[in-house]
Amino acid sequence: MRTLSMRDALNEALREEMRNQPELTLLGQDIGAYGGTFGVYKGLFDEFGPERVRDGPLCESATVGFGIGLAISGMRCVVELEFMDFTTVAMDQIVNQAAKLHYFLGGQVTVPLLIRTPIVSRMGMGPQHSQSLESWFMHVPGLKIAIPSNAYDAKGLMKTALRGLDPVLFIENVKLYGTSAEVPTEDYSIPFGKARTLREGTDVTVVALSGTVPEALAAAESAAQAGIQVEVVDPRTLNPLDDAGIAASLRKTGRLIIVHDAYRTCGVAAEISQRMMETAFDYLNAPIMRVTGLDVPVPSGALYQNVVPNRENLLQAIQSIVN
Amino acid sequence: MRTLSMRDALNEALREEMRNQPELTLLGQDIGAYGGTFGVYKGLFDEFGPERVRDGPLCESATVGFGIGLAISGMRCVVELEFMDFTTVAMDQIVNQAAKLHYFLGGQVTVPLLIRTPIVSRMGMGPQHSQSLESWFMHVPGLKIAIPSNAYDAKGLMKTALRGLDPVLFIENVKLYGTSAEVPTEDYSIPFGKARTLREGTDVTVVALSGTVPEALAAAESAAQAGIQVEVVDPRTLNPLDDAGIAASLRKTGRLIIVHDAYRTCGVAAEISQRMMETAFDYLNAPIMRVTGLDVPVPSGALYQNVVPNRENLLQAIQSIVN
Amino acid sequence: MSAKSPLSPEELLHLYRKMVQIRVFEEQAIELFGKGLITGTTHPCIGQEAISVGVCAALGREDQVLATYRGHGAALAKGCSPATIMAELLTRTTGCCKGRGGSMHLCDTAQGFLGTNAIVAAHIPLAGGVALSNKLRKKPLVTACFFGDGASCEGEFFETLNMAALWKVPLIFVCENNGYAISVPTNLSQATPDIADRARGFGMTSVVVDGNDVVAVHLAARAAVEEARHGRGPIFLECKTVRWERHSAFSAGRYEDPEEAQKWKRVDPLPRFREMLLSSGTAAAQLAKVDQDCQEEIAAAVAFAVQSPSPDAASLYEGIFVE
Amino acid sequence: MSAKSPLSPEELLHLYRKMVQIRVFEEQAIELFGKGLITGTTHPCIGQEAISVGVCAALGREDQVLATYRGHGAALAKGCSPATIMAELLTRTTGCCKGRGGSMHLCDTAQGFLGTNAIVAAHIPLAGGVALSNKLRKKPLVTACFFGDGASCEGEFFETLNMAALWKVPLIFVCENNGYAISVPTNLSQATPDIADRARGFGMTSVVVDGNDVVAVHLAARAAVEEARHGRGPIFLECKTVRWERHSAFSAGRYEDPEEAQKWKRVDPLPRFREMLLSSGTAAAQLAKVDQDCQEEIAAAVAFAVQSPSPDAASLYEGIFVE
Ligand SMILES: Cc1ncc(C[n+]2csc(CCOP(=O)(O)OP(=O)(O)O)c2C)c(N)n1
Ligand SMILES: Cc1ncc(C[n+]2csc(CCOP(=O)(O)OP(=O)(O)O)c2C)c(N)n1
Ligand SMILES: [Mg+2]
Ligand SMILES: [Mg+2]
Repeated sequence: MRTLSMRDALNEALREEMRNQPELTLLGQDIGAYGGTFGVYKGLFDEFGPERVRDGPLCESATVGFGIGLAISGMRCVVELEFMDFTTVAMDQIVNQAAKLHYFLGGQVTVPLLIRTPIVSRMGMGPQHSQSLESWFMHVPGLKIAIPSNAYDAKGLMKTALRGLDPVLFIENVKLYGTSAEVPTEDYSIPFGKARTLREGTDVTVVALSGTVPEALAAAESAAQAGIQVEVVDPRTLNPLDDAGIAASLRKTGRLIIVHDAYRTCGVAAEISQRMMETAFDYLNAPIMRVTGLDVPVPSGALYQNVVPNRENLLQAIQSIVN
Repeated sequence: MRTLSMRDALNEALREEMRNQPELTLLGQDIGAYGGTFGVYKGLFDEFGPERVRDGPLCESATVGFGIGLAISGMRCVVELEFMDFTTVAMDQIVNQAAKLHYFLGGQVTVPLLIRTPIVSRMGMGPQHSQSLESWFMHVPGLKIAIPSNAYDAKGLMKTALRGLDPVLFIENVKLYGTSAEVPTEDYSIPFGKARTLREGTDVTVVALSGTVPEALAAAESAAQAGIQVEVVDPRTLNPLDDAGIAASLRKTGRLIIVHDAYRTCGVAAEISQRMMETAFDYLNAPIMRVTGLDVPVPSGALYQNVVPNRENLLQAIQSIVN
Repeated sequence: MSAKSPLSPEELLHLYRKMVQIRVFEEQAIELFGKGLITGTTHPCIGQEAISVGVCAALGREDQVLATYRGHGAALAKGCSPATIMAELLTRTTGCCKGRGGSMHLCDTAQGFLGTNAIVAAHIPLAGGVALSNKLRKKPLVTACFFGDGASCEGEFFETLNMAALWKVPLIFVCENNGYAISVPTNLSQATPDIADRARGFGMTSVVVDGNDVVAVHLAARAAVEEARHGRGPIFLECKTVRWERHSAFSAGRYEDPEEAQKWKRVDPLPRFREMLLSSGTAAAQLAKVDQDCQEEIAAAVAFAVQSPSPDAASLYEGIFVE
Repeated sequence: MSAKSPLSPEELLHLYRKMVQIRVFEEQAIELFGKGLITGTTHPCIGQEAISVGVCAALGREDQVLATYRGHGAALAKGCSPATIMAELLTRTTGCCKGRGGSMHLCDTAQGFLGTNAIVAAHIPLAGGVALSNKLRKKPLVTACFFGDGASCEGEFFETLNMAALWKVPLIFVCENNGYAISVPTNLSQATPDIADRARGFGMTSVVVDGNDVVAVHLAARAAVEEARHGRGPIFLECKTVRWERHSAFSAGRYEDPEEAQKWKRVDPLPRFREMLLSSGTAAAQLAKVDQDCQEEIAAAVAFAVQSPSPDAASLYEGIFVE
């Protein structure tokens, strides 16, 4: 089968749905001729033109608001927010409007809006350009959240998102854009709410999100050399979250480590851990551990490497939990 | 000792510090002659005038930004955001500016900004006027967070906040404004990071936040009649959080329930639970439970009563955890 | 109204009927709030009826309207049924939003009424997106967006002015300048008297009109709709009016002075229009008949609402997502 | 510059020196970025030096400046030391922000340089607050705030225009209109050519100036500072310029056409000013001496930066809070 980078897989998903859905419109900044800050939109402007691949002024809040307006009018819209840190300037539109309108207007409108936003946690771009804020959005009911870690999942989840009627936050770690995976040429989609086991193991389950998945796989590989069999599970979506899938792995291994780039406190790891305690307490052979970004504003420069988890500290955690 | 309502206690703390600190300035909307949406500023405008009790245009983001500007200039500022739901329109200023400037500018500026914001979770004002969003701010390093449940704590924490040099988010559930407690006339302050045991017990610890504290105390009272001794602990501040204090109570009782009005998923309960698992796993006689707001957009009207926890479902949880 | 009136007797009577309908509706809403039948809050638009009536009478049924929490009048003016709107105020399952939205969240897509919003200014970009959808799909529809003087200080308002002007969307900005945002008078929120000036800075046609003269509003709106429908929009319409004696049935607004609280009555658009109709030859009996009809219609709406069931807790989890 | 020049030879030479200093600094920064010594990103202000130099030369040392991520020039123009700024770009402990801020977060309070920001427009309300603090404390200081054409579409920009005009704060808005926000040209982000028009809508004095003519900028700034210092501010200064060939050293911006990428060179303010100085009688040797001095100064700054230590991981938790 052919391989595609995650960037190209996302591009293909968008392109195919742009062809299938004449009213699908892309809004954002730098998404036109420029092809998107990280190149995900490459070629779409040339194929679909400035009406549908619509560059606009720098105003994230109203851009999301316009996207919602298109969506409640029966069109479908994709908005790009260039760094996840900038969700802060559109927060009300995302969590109080997009997430809730369908519910509180009694189902009269639907909001088929997809908000794409990259996490740039591993580039040293500093305190306002490095954050992984997924737990904020998981906290608020009404938003579906996809957070794929590879090209195959990214395309399949994007397809589902672009065919459904609910608002979706689509989170992409830029470090993954260049990574490749086999992607079928035939059409496929991946349902939300199904975790994927990327590596099977019996001794400990590592649930890894987004940019930490490659680190988790590398740590699992090292652990195997030390005789520890690590199961690596990628939830792929956070809302809905595949509690049952994670619990099944935990029941098998009896140990759980959750890893993400986001700040530790009130991050997604705490939520997954608590859900597991609520459903699989008797299977826990050890306290659930988390390996996460530190609770510090991320400094600019190379020091980011000490802020986000890596294969080494993950391996340490694996070794400590099995002992 | 005299008793004061939480509203009056907060008012007194502000008034005293306004008298002590000639450069302390209040910004917001409806804080002037009107006295604040929920009356906390009553009389301050008359005493300190429109320069220092400054009503302004309806633009929360720039209002917080101006407050930061005053703070980094060496003044001190209090900004009111009328409902906690409106933090969404000032999110960037709160989490990317106020919380981080001191750190990333290498300590050159300090941000003595206090942001007051009421939670209105128990009035039926609907999906955009009912949210308890404290976990968002606990997720982001750099903000101190006070969330008092009574007049005494409110005044003492406000004093500490108004004398320190760090940005503080001060969260007040409006249902508590009318509740009274003994408040000394002498000056006092309460350090951040110290939980308060509001009721002692041996069978189960209930950690309750803000508006749920009265419910927890009522449930504890009922439980006592059924022979269950509940210890009720109020963390009072979320950053810093008194892990040690909560853990001490848990080690004593072996059981923990955490209760808050906020949405369940990725709420503060999950974080407290995970910290306890990390530090006191061997003391857990039962999985840690949480009794929280439901993961639904809060509908308008009386149905909010079914969304937030109350003494009855808390009592049920207490009974179930001890069995 | 002389023989030269540009409006026919039927048109004039329609304006009158809608204004009376709204007035009676609001009076009833206040009464129901006083009786505790409306939980939360409600914001009457008494004294401002001429604006929504004058504007909506210039729109067709498929044209769209978005408005604020002070939006009962806009809903009725756009053709929504008083019964389902009243039922919504009482959060009954028969309400236009199934009782979830309440007074601040009304919607009836069949009437082109796309919703009211409780976050000040948040609906303005939504309206921009709706208007953009009309343009992209080449539908000859016009969108009108109502908002207050307070909203005109929020960032999203300006962001939308800019985008709307840039993309020339068929949108009419209707600013209901009633002189107050809760307690903050416009002289404390803006440097210049006319909000319309700000719109001009974006190169937009911008008109100031007496918002208490329904005919003047209507004629200005007609002209604006004509422009917008032919691709010469957006248009800005500032309607000067005077706020009713309180901000909401729940909070007072600024008027400490009982005199000032009565100010709106001196310029009340309803008796003024009635005078005008009578003096231009409309029979008093005809107006009395309208008054009577409206009283009956609203009484029936109240009866319908009061007799309708409230949603039950089991419904809370329904409809968060479409699928 | 004829004999009638309003500027003395010393003043002219000062302007020249600062422009050359910035130019050489930026050329070195680009080189260091290319060598991998700057992690993350860096945004040169090459071609725009006349603006920061012209404005800052009109300010005193205690007057304050806030700027954007494209802020090296503003920092140097305000008197910050090239060595500590360069060390900051390289995130060294000797940097002005101890190496935490990096290229996008510079600050030197001793020079009245209150910081650059990586969230577009977020610093504008901060500057408003700083200016308000001057007014409240009756300090005769003026604050200048630099920002781009892109920033002038963000809500916070307008919110600050409104508040600044309302409260008449001594603030100078300096819009560096370089025609692009990353890849989006101004004709795709605003309906009218002059951003200055928008400020006029708030009743503010608003001036358009050739931003590539340092003398023109300086004279306009002098007049603005004079007005603002005497309580007749705020003032808006739109400086038209042309962006350097890329958005940042990390991303390209729009220019696919190599011709367009060179456009800035045809209007480059530096040779233009040099020409002017020469033709008005300044000796070539004098200018060459300045060039030479700047080369040496920046070379020393680079050496200082490169030899300075990087912060270590142990420092990460330091200074999140003051106390
Ligand atoms: C973002 C936001 N800030 C504050 C509020 C609280 N609030 C509700 S209505 C209102 C006043 C709005 O004034 P205006 O826009 O003039 O409308 P009016 O009430 O006069 O019709 C305020 C401050 C809110 N709902 N949303
Ligand atoms: C709120 C926000 N949105 C987007 C960005 C990404 N971004 C960084 S610079 C920039 C362009 C800003 O253009 P302009 O204000 O004209 O300044 P210039 O870069 O031209 O100096 C953008 C979109 C950001 N940093 N912050
Ligand atoms: Mg108003
Ligand atoms: Mg620019």
